[in-house]
Amino acid sequence: MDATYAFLVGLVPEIAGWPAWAIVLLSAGLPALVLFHFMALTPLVYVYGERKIAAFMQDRLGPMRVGPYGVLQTIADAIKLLFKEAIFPRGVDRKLFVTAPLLVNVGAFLPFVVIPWGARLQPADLNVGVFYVSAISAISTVGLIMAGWASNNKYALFGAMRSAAQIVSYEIPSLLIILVPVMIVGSLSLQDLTLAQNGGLSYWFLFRYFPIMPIAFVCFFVAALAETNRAPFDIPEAESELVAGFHTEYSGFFFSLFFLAEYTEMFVVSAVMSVLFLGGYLAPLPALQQIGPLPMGWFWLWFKAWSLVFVMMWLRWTLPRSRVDQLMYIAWKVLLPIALVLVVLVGGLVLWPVTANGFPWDRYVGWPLTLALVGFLLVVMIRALRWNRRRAGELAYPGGASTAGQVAR
Amino acid sequence: MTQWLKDVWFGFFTVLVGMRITWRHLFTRSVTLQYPSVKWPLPPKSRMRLFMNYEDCIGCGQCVRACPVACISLKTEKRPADAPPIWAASGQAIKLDVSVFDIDMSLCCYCNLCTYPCPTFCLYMTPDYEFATGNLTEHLYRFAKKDAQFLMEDPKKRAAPAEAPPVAPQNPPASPAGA
Amino acid sequence: MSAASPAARIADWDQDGLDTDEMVVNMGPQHPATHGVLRLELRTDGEIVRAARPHIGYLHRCFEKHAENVDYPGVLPYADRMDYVAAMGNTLGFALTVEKLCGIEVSPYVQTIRVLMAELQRIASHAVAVGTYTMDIGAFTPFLHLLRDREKILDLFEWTCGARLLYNYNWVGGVSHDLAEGFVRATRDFLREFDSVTFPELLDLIIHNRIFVKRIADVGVCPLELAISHDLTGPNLRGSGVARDLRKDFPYSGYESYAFDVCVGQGQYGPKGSCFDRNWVRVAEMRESSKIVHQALDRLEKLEKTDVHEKVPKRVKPPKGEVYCRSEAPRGQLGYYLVSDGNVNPYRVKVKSPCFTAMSVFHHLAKGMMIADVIALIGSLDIVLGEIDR
Amino acid sequence: MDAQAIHAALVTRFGERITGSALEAGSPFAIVATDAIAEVAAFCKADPALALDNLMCLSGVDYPKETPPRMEVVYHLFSYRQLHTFALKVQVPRENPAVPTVEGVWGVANWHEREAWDLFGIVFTGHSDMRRILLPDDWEGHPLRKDWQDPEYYNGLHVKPTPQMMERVLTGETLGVGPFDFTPENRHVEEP
Repeated sequence: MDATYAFLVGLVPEIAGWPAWAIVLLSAGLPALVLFHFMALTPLVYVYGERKIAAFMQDRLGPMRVGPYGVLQTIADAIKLLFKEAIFPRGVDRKLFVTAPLLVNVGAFLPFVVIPWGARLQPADLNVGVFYVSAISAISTVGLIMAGWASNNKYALFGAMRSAAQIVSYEIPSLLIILVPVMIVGSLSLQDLTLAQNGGLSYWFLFRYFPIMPIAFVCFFVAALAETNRAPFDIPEAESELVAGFHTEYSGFFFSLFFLAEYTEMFVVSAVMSVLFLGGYLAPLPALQQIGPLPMGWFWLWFKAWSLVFVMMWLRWTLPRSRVDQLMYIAWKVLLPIALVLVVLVGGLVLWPVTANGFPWDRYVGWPLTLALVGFLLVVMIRALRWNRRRAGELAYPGGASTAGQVAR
Repeated sequence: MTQWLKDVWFGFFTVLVGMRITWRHLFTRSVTLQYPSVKWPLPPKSRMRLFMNYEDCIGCGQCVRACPVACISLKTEKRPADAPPIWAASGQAIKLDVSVFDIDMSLCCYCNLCTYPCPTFCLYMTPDYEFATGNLTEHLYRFAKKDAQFLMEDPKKRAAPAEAPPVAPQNPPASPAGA
Repeated sequence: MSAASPAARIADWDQDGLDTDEMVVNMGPQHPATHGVLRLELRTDGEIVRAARPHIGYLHRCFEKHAENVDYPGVLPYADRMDYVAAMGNTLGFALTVEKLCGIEVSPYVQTIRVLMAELQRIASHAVAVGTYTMDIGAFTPFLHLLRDREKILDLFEWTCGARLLYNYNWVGGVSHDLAEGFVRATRDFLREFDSVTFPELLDLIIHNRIFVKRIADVGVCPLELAISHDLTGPNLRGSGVARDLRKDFPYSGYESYAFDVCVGQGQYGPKGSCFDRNWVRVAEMRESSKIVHQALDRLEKLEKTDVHEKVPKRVKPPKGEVYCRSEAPRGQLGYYLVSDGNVNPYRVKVKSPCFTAMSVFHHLAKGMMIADVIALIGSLDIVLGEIDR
Repeated sequence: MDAQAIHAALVTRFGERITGSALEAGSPFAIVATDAIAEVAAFCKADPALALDNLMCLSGVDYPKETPPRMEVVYHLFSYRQLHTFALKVQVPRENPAVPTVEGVWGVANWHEREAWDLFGIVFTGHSDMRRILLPDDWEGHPLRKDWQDPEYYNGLHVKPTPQMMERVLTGETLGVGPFDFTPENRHVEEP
């Protein structure tokens, strides 16, 4: 808010003379308005992207009808959902039924208050930033349970119970792993966490203390997938088991709210992950931080978060779904021990006199290993690309008449 | 502990293997078609809609007996003695007037059993498959015509090349006569 | 959720101070994972299924009554519609039964065509079985990859006999159409792609995926005695570790002259007879079927063409008598019990469908499972409701 | 073992109660006295030489025109150990047919017997769960009997069979589902 105020005063100096209530309203309302619209409209892009990615991975075309390459498809869907009748089945608890999707959205939208888009481009720089994000996004669990209970439907109840158990369990490893960068920096503020990684790609936390931070990143990613109910941990809405889980009975506008919340949460956890491990709004090369007069911080955060969202979608269309007990197994017996070990290790490294006094761990241990890993990944990727080209050729000329249709031609 | 490490590693590794495959497919060509605008040409044998060439039917009723779902209904009456003689294209003389030849395509099971016994090859399946309607009665095809143009002379008596009957007519006119 | 008042519910609490009511969940007849219109009544305690009771019959079409009222060739289209995912196997079974009763012996050329079609159908059917199974477990992509290849097989079928799903191809005494020109080459092209691309990709993408394995490896373990007592057949039985295959033990249509292995559940990730093994047998059988198709194609190139309608009788009128004939359909042993009274219509046709018996073991296996495992179990039994209900 | 040997083994064990046989046909069978079938079945499964551990098929057949009119239950058996097949038959009168259950011997008989009860009306005494399986619970009659008449209506639904339908086609009436009747008395109204 203060940052916005300063920004606005810099823009229009007369604002400083306005009454206090107007200043508060303006400097808090303006970013809220911008962010809300940004977040309410980006799921349209996500949904289109997800459908296209799914289609391409499955050798399909995806939406192609509405607009060129189907780009307007999600807009058409959104309009349809908004105009559909919201059905209240007999026996639902109407108050809870209506409140639940709103509450889920509150949990999804409020974390945006602390996400830094630039050095001064942040609605509010809370000194408990990361803690605030975890606490607030847990509100949506309450919404899910309310939705499941109010629906008066057994499948919805199953979904709600599963999601409660899941999110409560995964809060613990994810918080422990958040501790790892927080310990290095010594601050909970997202702004401080970002600035601690200043200096380019090699200063990002992902590449520090080599074997430790990448593992922490992967573990946090898994926990984030579980917290956002994405595959392979989408058991609260497992469509082959629970039909649609907690939103079985929802339709129309309220259903679209759940949809909105899911995609918004995906973006939130990706943004938090970018801040914690990928340098937030900092460019991979310091030269790219500002192009001419245009600060590029917002672009880099946006780009990093979307890349992570893409990986989430990629995983969803690759992996099968795990079971409830296995989910708990992963949380309590895999992620939690790893997180504890990581916390101890990083704590040790931070306090160990040798590294604390500037032993370049990264230069002698981290970077060689990192380079080896990157090289390996590059080789794999190139081989995959070459394979692709061959396969595309095979599909284009399938060695004569491989199907009846071609013969008929 | 070893088992645990193995499990975690294999879990992670097989996920990567799967991701590699989906990544490859991200760039392969799609195999689907945009159906109504791009159509897959059907092979000529496709069994989609029954068509009956009314001028060639001799009213023998073998198709009616062969049909397992009884979707063909046929009514014939003896051709009057003073009527001019007519022939089917395959050379059989038509002795019966076919007053009703209805095929209810909503009952048809597309088994193709009716077309084999037909002695004049006048009943056959066509590869025309888009005949969805909003009204079930439109699937009742009435093939009997009032103003049919019958062959008034025996095709066997004509020149030799015309003798070979059309065994399986390719791409016949697909429009239903009745409905 | 019971509608009792709070006071009444407190009175209901048992001595542990916990409310441990069981809940009846009605799964189906319209549910994404019941493979049709199966209804399951599950008594659950939280996520645990205490008892299950399947209700079938939503798709009952009186096949056996219909068969008594049409002539023998007319039964074939109805038989097609029993197991609509693998219609070639149904008509092959019925044709073999009637031929056994009439004493018709078809030519080697027709036999080879029948084997070729049956094995292509087996690949197509298992593609759907494995694909929908992965979808039940939650992965969508393998399903569409497999369906892509199934479509190519259906194209081949359509090219041969004109229909994509319900072929009416195997007739009593022959097949309805001869193979088209170039069919052998087209099939080889398809198989080359299937063997070299789709199949290895399937293994990598899903079958050996750790999540998939962990989901199904020790779930729904069907011991050998239970499997035989409940007449599980085909892949379900072989998943329990019995190497019994009608194509090997009682060969028909010249299966004795093909080299192929009988796939058996290995139990590589847990106890033998689990859902993983049943699914694994299907996956491995796709490769074996592809081997058989290759051999059949080799043979077709050498064999002299004969008229495929050569032995088709003008009127199928078997002598008075009865016969029970089995064949190895993709889902297991498909048995036809046929009683003839010397008429053109069968006197009685009874179908022993493999899915019917597989479903009858369901409630034994489902006890004590989690709800997610129930889905995995149904999928691994590979039921087609059209065949259960007939 | 071939059919003769199996039959001989059954006759030596059960004597009079194996009332008939046809061994030369394509599918050989032995006819068993109705009350003995459970015992014979248990013997077939337990005897190590027979080892007929698998019930492949259980079918009911209706013979109203035979003298005397009867129904048959046919058990097709298979041995996974010996790889031989055999069939047992039980003949029951058409009025109030009752056969002892073999559910305890082969588990799959449970559903097969329910199906035979459902479609033929053959009661299997001692069966644990004698309900209809394929047809709805409120269905009346057993449709695979030869004297079955199709009902005109079932629960108010028109279930007229095909010949009448074809007559309606010929007379030019509308087909299949008629125009829906939305008069108030036919409309399904939920109570509030």
